[in-house]
Amino acid sequence: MEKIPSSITLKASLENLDKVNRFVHQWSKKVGLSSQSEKDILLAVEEAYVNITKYAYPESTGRVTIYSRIDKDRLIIKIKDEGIPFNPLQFAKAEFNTSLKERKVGGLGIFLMRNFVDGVEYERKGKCNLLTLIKKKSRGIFN
Amino acid sequence: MEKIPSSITLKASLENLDKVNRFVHQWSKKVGLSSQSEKDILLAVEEAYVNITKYAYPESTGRVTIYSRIDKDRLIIKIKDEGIPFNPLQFAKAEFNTSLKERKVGGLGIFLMRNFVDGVEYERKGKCNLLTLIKKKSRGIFN
Amino acid sequence: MQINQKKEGEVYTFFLNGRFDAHSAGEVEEKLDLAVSQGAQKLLVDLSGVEYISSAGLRVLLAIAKKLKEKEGQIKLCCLQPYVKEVFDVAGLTQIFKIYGTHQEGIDSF
Amino acid sequence: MQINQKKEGEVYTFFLNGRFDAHSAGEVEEKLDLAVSQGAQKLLVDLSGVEYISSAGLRVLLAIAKKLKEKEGQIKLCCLQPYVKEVFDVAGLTQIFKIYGTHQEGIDSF
Ligand SMILES: Nc1ncnc2c1ncn2[C@@H]1O[C@H](COP(=O)(O)OP(=O)(O)O)[C@@H](O)[C@H]1O
Ligand SMILES: Nc1ncnc2c1ncn2[C@@H]1O[C@H](COP(=O)(O)OP(=O)(O)O)[C@@H](O)[C@H]1O
Repeated sequence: MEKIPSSITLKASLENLDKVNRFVHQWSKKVGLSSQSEKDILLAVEEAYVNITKYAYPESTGRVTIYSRIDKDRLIIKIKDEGIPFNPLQFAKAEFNTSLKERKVGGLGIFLMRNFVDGVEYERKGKCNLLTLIKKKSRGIFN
Repeated sequence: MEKIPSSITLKASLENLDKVNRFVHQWSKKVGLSSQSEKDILLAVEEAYVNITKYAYPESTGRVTIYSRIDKDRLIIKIKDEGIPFNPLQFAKAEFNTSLKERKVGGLGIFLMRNFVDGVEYERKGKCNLLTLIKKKSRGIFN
Repeated sequence: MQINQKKEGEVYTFFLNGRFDAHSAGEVEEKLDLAVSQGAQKLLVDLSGVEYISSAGLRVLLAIAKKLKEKEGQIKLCCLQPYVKEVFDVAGLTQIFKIYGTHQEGIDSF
Repeated sequence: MQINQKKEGEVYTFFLNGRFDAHSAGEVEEKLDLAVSQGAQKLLVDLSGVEYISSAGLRVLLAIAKKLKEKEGQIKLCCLQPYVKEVFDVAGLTQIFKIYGTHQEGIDSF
């Protein structure tokens, strides 16, 4: 079996989303995530990654490193960038209007990211943002 | 100096909130949390604890155990109950109306809890809910 | 929680002092409810002595705001400490409550 | 992402097949925008072939919905797979979009 790297470093660009997905997919298979759990973590990582490509490096393009490891029955993904400090856990104001007219088209990414994982942590370390996303093998709360 | 226990087990009732606060306060002092960070973690723990007293044991009163430990410059609090399975990270719908009339009086607790910590994890372990709340010493993202 | 009350003209001010949490929310609600049931229409809650508020406190203020709205009364807040202000912000309540910097501004606004 | 188009009466159906993510959102938006700019008023997006959607996909659908609303047109959705349905739910979009179980119901609803 092909050995999966424990991290990948990429230029933070939308074109590389496929590589990110493949990396997360391989790790999901290795941990044995249910197909639902795999989608959950793919979604969370996509949202975080896409935001880095859009917002973290306003002046230039920077790099992203994604680390993966297994902790018992959980997949742990860490996403590191050197962009502007941004803590997605803080100060998320939720104002989702139910009228189409008032509703903004954006502002859903971080909200979805946080709602589809079993754990999330943010840390500013030196000049890096370090986001940890945790997903259990199976979503059923009895497993 | 008085030794702080690494966990406390209590009857899940509102009267015990003071004990919970004292426990979290002592650990905050031990880690050296800033006064802002201490409030953040007190808030998050209060929301989680009060919800357990209100919702986790619909038929009887149960127990709650709160564990505390230090991980570098972070305080890690784990809250365990044996109540009905409830994952506060999943499926939180945010519909905060800005009109007083439409706005519900409740539904803020979990939202606040999640927004004032640096990390949150949920796990159903056997017949227990295990919620982890993580708070950094200082909130400033450059520290 | 220490709760002091003062009537200036038609405005009933409540000075709260202490932690406005799940523990104290009940007392505050009782005092405010009593005033409303006795006909108070203009309530000002002075939060200068409150350095901590949790969702239980917010719930009380929202519930009173709703009751007063039905009776065409109003609740206003003043003197929020920075941390309390932040909790209001995150909860999306700064758009819902009228909030004043000083006690006098609060009084004058009615 | 494979995008097929079909016109039935006045209804333009778009059959999406694949992952509706940040990668494919651009293409989908182009196709839908083109139809709208050419005067389509009734759009049905058939999501039976979509097993994954992220906020980028939701953003496209919301943007088109807004454009159509201005022109007094409407976008409707049908055949959401369970996972996609869940994402809509969590995002609070099931109240905003008209969503139908089958393609035919979608067509008939216009
Ligand atoms: N990595 C990041 N660096 C800086 N700002 C960010 C980052 N991610 C998100 N943001 C900010 O948070 C906002 C909300 O992000 P999100 O919920 O993904 O919705 P959207 O991207 O549609 O606005 C963004 O508009 C942006 O201002
Ligand atoms: N520990 C728990 N066990 C079961 N259900 C819970 C628990 N905590 C919260 N809930 C549910 O989630 C809802 C939202 O909780 P919260 O955000 O704290 O607001 P509120 O308590 O004001 O409704 C509650 O109304 C309750 O239905």
